[in-house]
Amino acid sequence: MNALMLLVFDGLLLLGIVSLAWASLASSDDRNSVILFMAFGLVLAVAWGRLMAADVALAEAAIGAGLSGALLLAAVRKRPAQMAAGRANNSHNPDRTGVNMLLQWSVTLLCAALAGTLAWALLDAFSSTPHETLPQAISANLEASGVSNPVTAVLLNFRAYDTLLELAVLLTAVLGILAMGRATAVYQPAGPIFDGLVRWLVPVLILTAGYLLWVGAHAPGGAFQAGATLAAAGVVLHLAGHPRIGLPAGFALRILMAAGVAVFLAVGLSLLVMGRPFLGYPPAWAGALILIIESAAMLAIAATLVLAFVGAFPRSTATRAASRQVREEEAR
Amino acid sequence: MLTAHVMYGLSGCLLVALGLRTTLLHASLLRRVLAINVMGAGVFMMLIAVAYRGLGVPPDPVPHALVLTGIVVAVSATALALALARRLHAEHDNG
Amino acid sequence: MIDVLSSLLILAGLFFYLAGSIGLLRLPDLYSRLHALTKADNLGLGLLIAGLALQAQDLLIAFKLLLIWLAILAASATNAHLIARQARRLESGS
Amino acid sequence: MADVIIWLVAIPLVGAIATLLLPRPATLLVVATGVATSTAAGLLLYSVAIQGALHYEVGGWTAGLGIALRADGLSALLLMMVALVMLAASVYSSAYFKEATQRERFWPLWLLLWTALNALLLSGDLFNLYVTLELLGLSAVALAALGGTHAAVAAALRYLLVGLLGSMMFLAGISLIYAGYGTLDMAQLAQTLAAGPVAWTALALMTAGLLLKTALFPLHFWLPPAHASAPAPVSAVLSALVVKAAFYLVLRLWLDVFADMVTPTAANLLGVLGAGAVLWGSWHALRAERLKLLAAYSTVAQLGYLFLFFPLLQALPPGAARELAAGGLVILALSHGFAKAGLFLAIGVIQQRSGHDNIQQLDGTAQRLPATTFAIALAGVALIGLPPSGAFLGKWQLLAAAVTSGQWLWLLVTAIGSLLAAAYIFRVLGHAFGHRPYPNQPVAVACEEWPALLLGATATLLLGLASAPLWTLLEIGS
Repeated sequence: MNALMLLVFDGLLLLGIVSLAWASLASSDDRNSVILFMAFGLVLAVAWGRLMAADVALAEAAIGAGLSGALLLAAVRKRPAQMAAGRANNSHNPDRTGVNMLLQWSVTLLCAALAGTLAWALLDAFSSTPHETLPQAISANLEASGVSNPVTAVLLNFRAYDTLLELAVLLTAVLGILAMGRATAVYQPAGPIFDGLVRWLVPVLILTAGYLLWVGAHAPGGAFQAGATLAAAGVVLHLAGHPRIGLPAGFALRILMAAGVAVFLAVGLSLLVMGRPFLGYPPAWAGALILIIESAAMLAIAATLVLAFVGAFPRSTATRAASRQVREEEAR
Repeated sequence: MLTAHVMYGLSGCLLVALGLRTTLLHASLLRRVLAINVMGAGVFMMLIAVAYRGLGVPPDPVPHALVLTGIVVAVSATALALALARRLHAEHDNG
Repeated sequence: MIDVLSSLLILAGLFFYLAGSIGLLRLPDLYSRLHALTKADNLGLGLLIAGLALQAQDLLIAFKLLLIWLAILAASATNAHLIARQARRLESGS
Repeated sequence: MADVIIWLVAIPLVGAIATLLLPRPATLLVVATGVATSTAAGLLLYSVAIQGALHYEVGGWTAGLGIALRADGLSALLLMMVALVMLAASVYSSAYFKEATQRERFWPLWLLLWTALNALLLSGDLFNLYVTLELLGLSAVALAALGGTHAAVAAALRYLLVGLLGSMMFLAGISLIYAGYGTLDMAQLAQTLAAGPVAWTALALMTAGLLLKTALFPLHFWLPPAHASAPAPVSAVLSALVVKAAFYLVLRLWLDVFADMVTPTAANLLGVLGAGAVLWGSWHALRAERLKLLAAYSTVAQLGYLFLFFPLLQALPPGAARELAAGGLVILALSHGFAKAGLFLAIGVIQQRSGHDNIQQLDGTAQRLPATTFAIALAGVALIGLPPSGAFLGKWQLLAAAVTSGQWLWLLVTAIGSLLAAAYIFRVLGHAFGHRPYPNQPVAVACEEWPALLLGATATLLLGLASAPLWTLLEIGS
C-alpha cells in the first residue's frame, strides 16, 4: 500500500516536472516561459527532497528557481515601447515548410535517439549493485573531516579544490557581467505595503542565512544556500527601489567579491607553507577552518549574486534619474 | 523493476533530450538559455537518482556535492549570458 | 487520535488548495482570481501546516512550521496587493 | 617537488585576486605573476624530465575520495607552452590596452583564464575537469566580449551557448561514468573501464561535447566570428591555447582513459572530420578578406591536422613508429600554438597601427612594421609546415605514419592543406611587401612587436631545431 502510494506520487511528480519543462520550452511567450521555468525549478526541489537530497533541494529552491528566476524575469521585463516592438519577433512561428520541417524532424529524431541511448546506458549501470566504496570511504573519514554533514564534508574538505574553482567560476562570471557595464533597469521605490514587507523580510533573510551557514556543518545547509538566501535579501531590496542594496562601495566591495576565493586560497596556501598538503586541514582545526572559509564564501556568493542581478556596480547618483525615467515610461 | 531511481533516472534522460532539442531548434536566445538549464536539470536528476539508496537510507553524498557545484556553475553561466544579451539589446536600442 | 486529526486537517487544507486552483482557472477577471488564490492558499496552507505541526517531533519544528506559514502569509498578501495595484494602474492608463 | 603542481594553479589565481583588489599596480602584478607561473612551469618540466610523472593529492586525500592532480611529459610540455604564450601575450596586452579602465577589467579575467588552463592540464579527476572547463569557457567568453562591439558581444554570446552545450554533454557523460563505475578519478577509471553501454555512451557524449569546444568541422561555425572579433591578445590565446585545451582532453580520453574501447571506425570518423576541417578551413582562410578572419579559419584547419593522427595512432601497433607519430602530433600542436599566437599578436599590431586589418590594403606594411611583418612570415612558415619549423617535423611524422599504415587518403589531405596554407600566407606577405612609398618612419615599440616575433621564432626555429629533448619527455606517460 505504502509502496504503491509512493509510486503514484513519484509518477505524478515526474509527470509534473517533465510537462512543466515542456510547457516552459514550448510556450509562445517569453515571460510565460520564464514563469513556467521557475515553477519547474520549485517542483524539482520537491523531487530532490523526495530523493533524500535536502542540501540540493535547498540550493535548487534558492538558486536554481529563486535567483535564476529573478535574473530571467529581469531579462524579460520590458519597457512598454519595447514590448510592442518585440512582439513581432517574439511570437515564435515554427516554419512548417520543406527544409525546416525536415530539420525539425531530424533534430527531434536525434534527441530521441540520445534519450534512448542515455536510458540504455543508465539502465545498464543500474542493473549492477550500486558502488559503495566511495560512500564507505567518506563515512570512514567523516570523523576527520571536521563536519558531520557528509555533503558539506565532500564540498569543503574531500573535494574542496572543486569548490575553490567553483567560486572562481562565480567570480569570473560577475567580472564578465560588470565588464559589460549594462545595469538592469532600476525599480521604482516601493509603496507602503511592499516597504512594510521588505522591512521585516530582509532581517529575517539575513538571520536565515546565518542559520543555514551554521547548521551546514551537521545538517543540510551551508555556504551556498546561505549565500543565496543573503543574495535574495539584496534582490528584494533592489526590487523595492533601494539604490545601494546594502552593498559597500569601491574597494570594500571588491574585497567582498574576492573574499571567497581569497580566504580559501589563504587557508590552503598557509597549510602548504606549514608543510601540509594544499587544503589538507589538520583534523583538530578542520571544523573551524571550514567555518571560516564558508563564512567568507557566503559573503562573496551573496555579493556576487546580487551584482550579477543588478548588472553593474551600484551607483546612487544616477539611479534617481533612471528610476524617474522608468516611472515616466510606465505611466505612458 | 520500476524502482524510484530508475524512474527518476529515466526522467533525467528525457529532460536532457528535451533541453537539447530546444537548444538546437529554437531561435530565441532566452529560450536557448532556459533549454540548457533544463538539460542541466536532467543531468542533475540522473546524478541524484544514482545517489539514491531508498527512503530512510543515507544516500551517496558525492553526487549531491557535484550537483550543488553544478547548480552554482549553471547560475553563473546563465547570469553571464543574460548580461551579454542585455548589452546586445542596449546597443540595438541606441542605434 | 492525533493521526486522524492531522489527516483531517491536511485533507481540509488540500480541499482549499483545490478550490483555489479551480477558482484561478474558472473565475472571470484578475481580481476575483487573486481573491480565490490568496484566500484559499493562505487558509489551505494554514490547515496543512496545522496538520503537519501535530506530527512534529518537538516544539521547535512546530514553531518553524508556524514561521513558514507567517512568512508566506505576508508575502502572498503583499504580492496580491502589488499585482492588483499594477493592474489598476494599467487599466486607468489605457 | 610535487608541490609545484599546486603552485601552478595557485599563483595565477592569487594574481587574479591581487589585480582585482589593486588595479593601479596591476600591470606590475601581472608581470610578476607571469614570471612566477612560467618559472613554476619550467620547474615542473624539469622535475618530470628528471623524476618521471608526478602526482599531487589535494588535501592529502587519496585519489578517488579526494582529487588528484597529475603531470606527465605531455601535460608538462603543454603547460610550458601555455606559460610562454601567456607571458608573451601579457607583455603585449600591457601595450595593447591604452585605457586604465580597459586594463582594470582585463587583467583579473586574463589571470583567471590562465588559472583555468593550468588547472585543466593538471586535473586527474573527471568532475574537476568539468569545473575547469567551465572556468575556462566563462573567462574566455568574458574576455572575447571585452571589445564591446556589437559583433564581439554577439559572437561571445554564441561562443558561450556553444560552450555550455558542450559542457552539459561532458557532464552527462561524467554522470554515466559515476553511475557505472562509482569513481571520478581518471587513473582508477583507466584500469576498471570495460567495453559496454556505459563506457561507449559516456565516451561518445564527452567526445561530442569536447569536439564542440575544440571546434572540429562541422562544429566549427562559432569559432571564426568569436576569434576574429575579440581583442588581439585574447584572439591569440583563444586560438593557440583554449581550443587546444579541449583537444588535449580528447587526446587524454581516447589514448589514455578509454584507450581499450576505441574502434578503428570511431578513429576513422575523427580522421574524416579532421580532413574536412583541413580543407574547409584552409579554403575559407584563402578567401578571407580580413587578416583576423584568415587566422581564425586557419585555426579550424590546423586543428583538423591534429585529428588526422587519430586513425593513424589507432592503426599503428605499440612501438617506436607509434611513439614517433604521437610525438609528431604534440610537436604540431605546440608549434601551431606558438605560431598562431604570434600571428594574432602581429595582426593586432597592424590593426592598431593602420586602423584596419584588410588584406587588400596591407601594402607598405613591410616598410612601416618590418619586425611585425617578419613575425608574420615566421609564423607563416610554421603554419605551412616548411622546414625548419616544428610543424614540419610534425607533418613529416604524420606522412610517415600514413605511409607505414597504408592510409594514403590522409597524405593527400595534408598535401592539399599545406598548399592552401602556402597560398594564404603568401597572399598576405605579397600584399605586405607590396611597395607603397610612406613618409612615416618605421614604428618600433618593443612591447608590441617583440612578443609576436619571439613566438614566431619559437614555433619555427626553437621547436624545429632543438626538438630532440621533446621526444624523450613525451615518453614519460602517467
